[in-house]
Amino acid sequence: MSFFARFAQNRGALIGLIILLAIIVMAILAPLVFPESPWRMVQRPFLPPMEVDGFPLGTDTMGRNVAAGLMHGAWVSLLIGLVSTLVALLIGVPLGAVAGYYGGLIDDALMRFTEFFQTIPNFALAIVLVAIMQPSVTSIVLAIALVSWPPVARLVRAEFMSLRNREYVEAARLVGQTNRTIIIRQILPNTLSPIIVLASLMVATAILLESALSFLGLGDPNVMSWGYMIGAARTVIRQAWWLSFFPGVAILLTVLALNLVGEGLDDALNPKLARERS
Amino acid sequence: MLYVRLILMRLLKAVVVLFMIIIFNFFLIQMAPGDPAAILAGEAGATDEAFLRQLRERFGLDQPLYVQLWRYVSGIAMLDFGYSYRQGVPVFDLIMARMPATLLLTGTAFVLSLAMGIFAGSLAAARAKKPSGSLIMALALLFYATPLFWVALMSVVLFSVYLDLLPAYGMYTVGAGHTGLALVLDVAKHLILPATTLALFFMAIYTRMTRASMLEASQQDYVKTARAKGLKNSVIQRRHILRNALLPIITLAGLQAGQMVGGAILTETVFAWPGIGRLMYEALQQRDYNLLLGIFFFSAALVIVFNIITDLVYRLADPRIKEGS
Amino acid sequence: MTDNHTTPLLSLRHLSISLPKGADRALAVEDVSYDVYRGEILCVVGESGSGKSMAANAVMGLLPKGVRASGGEALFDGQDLLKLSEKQHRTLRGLRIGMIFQEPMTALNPLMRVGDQIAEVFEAHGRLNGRERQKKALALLTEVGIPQPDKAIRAYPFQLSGGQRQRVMIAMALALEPELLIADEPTTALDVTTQAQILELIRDLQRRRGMAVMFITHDFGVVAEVANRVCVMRHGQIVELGKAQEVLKHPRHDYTRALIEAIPSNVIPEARGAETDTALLEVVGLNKVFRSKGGLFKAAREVHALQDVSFSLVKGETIGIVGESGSGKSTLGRCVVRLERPDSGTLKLSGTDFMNLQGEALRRERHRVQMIFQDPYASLNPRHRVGYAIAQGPMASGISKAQAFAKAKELLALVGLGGTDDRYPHEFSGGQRQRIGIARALAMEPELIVADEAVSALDVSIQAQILELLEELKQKLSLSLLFITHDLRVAAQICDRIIVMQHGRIVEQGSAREVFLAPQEAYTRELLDAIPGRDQELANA
Amino acid sequence: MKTPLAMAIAAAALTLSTAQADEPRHGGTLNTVIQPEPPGLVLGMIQNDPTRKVAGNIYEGLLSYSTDLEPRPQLAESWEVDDDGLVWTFQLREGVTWHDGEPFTAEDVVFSADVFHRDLNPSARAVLDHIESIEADGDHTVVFTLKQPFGPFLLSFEAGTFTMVPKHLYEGTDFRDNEHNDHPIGTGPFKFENWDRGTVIELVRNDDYYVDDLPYLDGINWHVIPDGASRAVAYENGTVDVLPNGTVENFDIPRLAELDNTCMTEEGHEYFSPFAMLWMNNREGPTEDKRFRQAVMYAMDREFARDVLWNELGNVPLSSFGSNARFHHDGLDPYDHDPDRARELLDEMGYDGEEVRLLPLPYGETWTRWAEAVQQNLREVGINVRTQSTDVGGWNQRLGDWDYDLAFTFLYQYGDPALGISRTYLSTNIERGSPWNNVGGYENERVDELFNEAATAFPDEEREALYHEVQEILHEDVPVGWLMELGFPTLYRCDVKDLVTSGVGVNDGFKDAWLDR
Repeated sequence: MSFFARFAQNRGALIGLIILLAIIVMAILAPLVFPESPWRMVQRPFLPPMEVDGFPLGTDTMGRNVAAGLMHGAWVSLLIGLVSTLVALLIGVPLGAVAGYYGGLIDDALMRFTEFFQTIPNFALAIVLVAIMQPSVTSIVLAIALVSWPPVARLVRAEFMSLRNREYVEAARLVGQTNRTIIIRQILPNTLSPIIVLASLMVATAILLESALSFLGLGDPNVMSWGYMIGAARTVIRQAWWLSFFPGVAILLTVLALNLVGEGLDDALNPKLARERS
Repeated sequence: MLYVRLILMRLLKAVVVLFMIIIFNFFLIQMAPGDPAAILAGEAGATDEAFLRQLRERFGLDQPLYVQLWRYVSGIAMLDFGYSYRQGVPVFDLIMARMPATLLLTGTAFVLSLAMGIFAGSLAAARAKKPSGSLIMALALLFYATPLFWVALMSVVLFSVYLDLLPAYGMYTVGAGHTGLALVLDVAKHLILPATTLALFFMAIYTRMTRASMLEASQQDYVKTARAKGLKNSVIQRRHILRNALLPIITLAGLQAGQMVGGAILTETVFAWPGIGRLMYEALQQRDYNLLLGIFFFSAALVIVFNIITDLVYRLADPRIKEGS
Repeated sequence: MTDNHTTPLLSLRHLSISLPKGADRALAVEDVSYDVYRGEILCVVGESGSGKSMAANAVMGLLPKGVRASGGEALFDGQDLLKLSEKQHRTLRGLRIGMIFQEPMTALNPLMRVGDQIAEVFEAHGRLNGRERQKKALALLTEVGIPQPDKAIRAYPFQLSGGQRQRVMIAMALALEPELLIADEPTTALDVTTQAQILELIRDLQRRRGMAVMFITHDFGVVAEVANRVCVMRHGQIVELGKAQEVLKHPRHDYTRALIEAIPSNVIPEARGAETDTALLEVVGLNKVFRSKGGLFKAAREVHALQDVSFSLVKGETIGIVGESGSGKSTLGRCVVRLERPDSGTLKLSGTDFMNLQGEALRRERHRVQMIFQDPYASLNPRHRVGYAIAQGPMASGISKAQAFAKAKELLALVGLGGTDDRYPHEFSGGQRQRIGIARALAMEPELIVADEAVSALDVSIQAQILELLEELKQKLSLSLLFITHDLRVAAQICDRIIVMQHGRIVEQGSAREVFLAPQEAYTRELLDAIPGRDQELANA
Repeated sequence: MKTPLAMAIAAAALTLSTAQADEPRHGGTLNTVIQPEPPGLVLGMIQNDPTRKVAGNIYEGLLSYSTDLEPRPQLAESWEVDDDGLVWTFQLREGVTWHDGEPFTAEDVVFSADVFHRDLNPSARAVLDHIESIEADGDHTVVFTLKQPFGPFLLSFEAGTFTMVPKHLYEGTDFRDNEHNDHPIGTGPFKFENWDRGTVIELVRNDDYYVDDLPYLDGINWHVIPDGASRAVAYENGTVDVLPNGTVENFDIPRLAELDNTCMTEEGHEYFSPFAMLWMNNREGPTEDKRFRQAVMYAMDREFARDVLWNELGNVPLSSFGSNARFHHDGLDPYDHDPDRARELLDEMGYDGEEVRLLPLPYGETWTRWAEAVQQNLREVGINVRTQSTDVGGWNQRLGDWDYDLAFTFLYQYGDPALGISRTYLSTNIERGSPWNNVGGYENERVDELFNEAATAFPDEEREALYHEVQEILHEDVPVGWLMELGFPTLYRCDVKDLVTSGVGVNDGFKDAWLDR
């Protein structure tokens, strides 16, 4: 069975993929559909959805087009989710690989370091980091990455530990491959599937984290993100439900889709490994 | 004896980690822009140089950094966490005053999420191929994907405003003067919304984890053995599958318990729950360094305590750890 | 024996079992009919994939998800098991039909005490009260011969050895004195000596209780030990069915004959004289201790894996290292290829001190000793094409990519897999992968090859082919081989000399013929005696 | 002198007039909210807004002020001044006791002003600079002698600025570590009862209050609820009856105001008259250019901000003096919303698109939205704005270090230009480290002269002329952007009567309040 066929066997995953693609398309089309800045105040404030043509989702507290914000926000939320996950992988994968491959003292030291990061409550640390660096896309991405790499490191370490004594790794050692080659060419490719699955969930978590930060007022004020929209709508939730509802649903759908896709990836990537392991 | 040794060892490790955390946070917080004295002065709406000097001297902020650090660390060794700049009260007292509320909230949410999650997860695993099982998983996914604060807001609107069933905020009815059982019930009533909100997300995690873990456990040989014995399916599920499936959940729960303290920040803010999560956010805004450091210290300590408890529970649950390596 | 009962206890009639869509064939078992009578042991023999266990699972009602009986019937005492509801089936399981499995390590719940797990059988069928159950469990443990049963009853599975666990499984299966016992490869995961004991136990219990036993195995040696009747299966169909003695002595079907012949015989080939006297590998006083990491409050534990091991191997010679699990034979092999570093002693390869090489120097010398691994599934990187898997060794030692790949192609052809260099490992069978593993080792043009249980994971017929290949390569390339195995017969067949190890020490060493036919040490004799079906074969010889 | 004009809001006038019709009744505990939670309650030591609100009921000053800022007797029964405007004599009320039973005397006044505030209170120090001596004359007379006439002198005795602290508890101690700080002792109508941090501050009736019959309430509970939406819910479900200004987000006010039995007043902030401004860094960057600053004024749609963000409460200011400030000049050309004019000015100065950083005020949603609106306004005339989000600490730091281009702020006017307005423009008030002085770095000798002269000029007619001249200069120079005179509405149940009776609103309002239930 091809990879996609296996993936598509999981109906949820297929739905997730479709939602995700739709959101991506939304993000890409945003500048075409709404060429004007989503910050522009274009109608009277608190316009309910479907009341005036061109404002299917209504307007917000200052008369900005919610639909425009939602589409432009898709871009920002996805970007923050993706980039922060990438950065977290860049920290976590090498760290976990080295710790798991070499073991011993190096592993001890690196794992103490990881534990140390896990001892400080994630969200609290993220808040402090953003507050210290002052809110901006860069600082938010960094903060999210800094609090989300430890699980990556642990996962990669565990995978490396279980793979480092695999016979094909020992064979590679015996033919005189260097440690670096063994780590990169022999072991790493075989840890990719759990990493990919984890990464898809991390993107989801990052989007949630960004929205929580924005909710506390720690978002980047120059970009329209979903978290920002909910945060800004929080105070008017009683008179304008749609302001927090639509971005809330957008986050929910995205996170949902990413999770479903993650599950599908897991299904698609793992049976082969399971067969090979048995 | 074994446990004593284990706990001693873990505590020793904890001291090292906590020490690192103190140092790390100390420098981290120093990097934050904004001088606490200036913020206090700013709040007052008027300031002059004398006023700032006075405040800085009082907090020891006029000293070089290493002196401040040394003072702080040596203070902690004697359980002296210094004074809150803003509130002028010993940090230790402030935190201790708020700690019970946080423990109550996170503890309740923790137990709730774990119990419900394991229950729902095992149900979903038992009905893996049936619509009811899929429904449980769909709900779990929904709870997992919904932002915590959004649930909090919505539940306030629904349960407090429209239905008027539950109090929307606070820990007890101010001015009601409840004592004894009445107070307990009053607090319990206030606890329902925040604890449930906080628990939902974690419940979703445990549900999914329990299901996955149970499905994996049900593939094991010993389950086949159990079936070969002629045991009832329900007994197999409970005694053989669930018990083994719980092991990874214990580990996860230990990790999550620590994160709950962080997650409580949002919940405490929305529900005006007087816990340390909220105190932390306020302290950060006000650059109340001593207080912030103290809270970090205690929440890290809390995480470590949770981890140790997890370890012990794991040991109780898995006989292999006790004697083996 | 007592096979003259008129009605069989279990009777399979035209049983077919279908596999889920996407499997390699439609039916796991196709139109199979055989009977099991009270008081007999029927062995169902076949290689992996023959469908030999499926019928048993159908009888137990334990077919995996997606697999179902699609035709025929399975009559147990006149009742068609295939038509039972799950509840009805459940009341039979454990009570009238007992089953034991292959993996004693995983077949017991790791979190429950042994006694409780046995007591569960009574509970499942509402027999006895709590205290009586424990008493009965103790009696059963005593009956299956577990040392210190009063302690074992409170033990957790991990505290018992593999053999002891299998005894616990047997105790559990026999708790309610079932009429039929199904044993699914119950000894395959055990050491030879333990295997012999368990086989003895099963035979003994069967006789005492007059049970019917359906014994599933891949090993004709075991068949010779225990079977009254044999049913040989291949690709889901019965190849041959008959009395054990007849089938063994006069196999009618080619496949059966091939299987019996594939068992390494007791015919020991003459040792070839060593080509030179100069030692290629010199091992003197080798020691290796494994220490579990101690902590501040925890005592370190030590396992002496190798104790004062000395031997030497001359060029062109094949030495077999034989021992049971825990004998240190694998550690020795890993020390020789320097995947482990010995603690003390001398390890010289053509005069070079191979023991004290470290880091970069070691890496550069590694090509001189190569290894063939046990598990054909784990020894190839699933992400690499096999051509690359073979070529990467030469490339690491500086040979150009083109040359390395050309060489890989050549070697693949040499091991009988020409033209397959651009395929991935999962496209090959176990035996083929083992050939690739051999090609990979050869690519480095090593002075010495260590084969660590290189054939023990393979089916007998495949095993024979690989051994043949090795023999052929030995002749062609005059290889020097260190052949590590738990199977004395295999060793005797391919090795010039044999070293027997136990508890990290060398017990006996000598020429294959000497060791096999005239063992000097008690332990060696014990090992030889434990080989299932040996008496049988010797009688045949 | 122009009489400060009370905010003419129909609703407010209506509620006040109906309230006074009934006969006050005793009893009941009033629930209200406080946001944020005050750091402490010793008013002499901390003068931030939440402390003032709560502790204003515990402590008192010598005078209080009506909603049109006329001084009224409080602890001082009467006062007089000599003809030069230099010697002020206050007659203290007799029979006043502290909450611990000790009598309140002139010694307490001298200690509070001369020792306690001089040491701890920067805003009091600004007034003390004008004072030559403070002396007690017997137990009930205090004489203040000024160095020169000081126009706003009589406006300085509000409880928040010059609160009276008990000498017998504080003299000779380390004020900040005094054990009584945890249990503040004042002379006010309510006594401190309990503070459950993070939850509630409870005050109870002072039965020995010197005004017979007062207060009517048995106590006040100040609920601590950190989230704005939760505070609104608390009001809706009846847990609290009064929402003092700034405790709910502006967006919520129209909705809450329409609830049953809900009244709203904008009175009670006259003393502070909060004035929102946009700091513009006069030292460097595009904002150094007067034309750029004028362009910013034209670019901003302040009417929109008032109507949409502030729910039509408040007033778009003409210039540097609030419309109800003393000596306000109303003859200046308004800076209307005129993007074209703004673009012209930018073209004229040759603005090249250099990035301009905008610092919002981290005081809640309305301010954040406002910054977004201004950012958009400025972008639309071609100014390249980047908003820098920050928290209170960062905001203080940036302003104190002058590390900004444009920054939101709001300042209290304290009833007199010499107290609340001049501090923003005087070049002598440029000093690093504080966000409350002349942060913009505006320097104009003539402006300095005019402000200084006006502060000490006597009588008021003379001050008015000077202040009008200064307003004309400032209007042209635009040292800061004048955004809005903020309306600070208080929401309450209509059966809470006589809630706002002074120019500091609920800060001392609960003295007269009663429940019509």
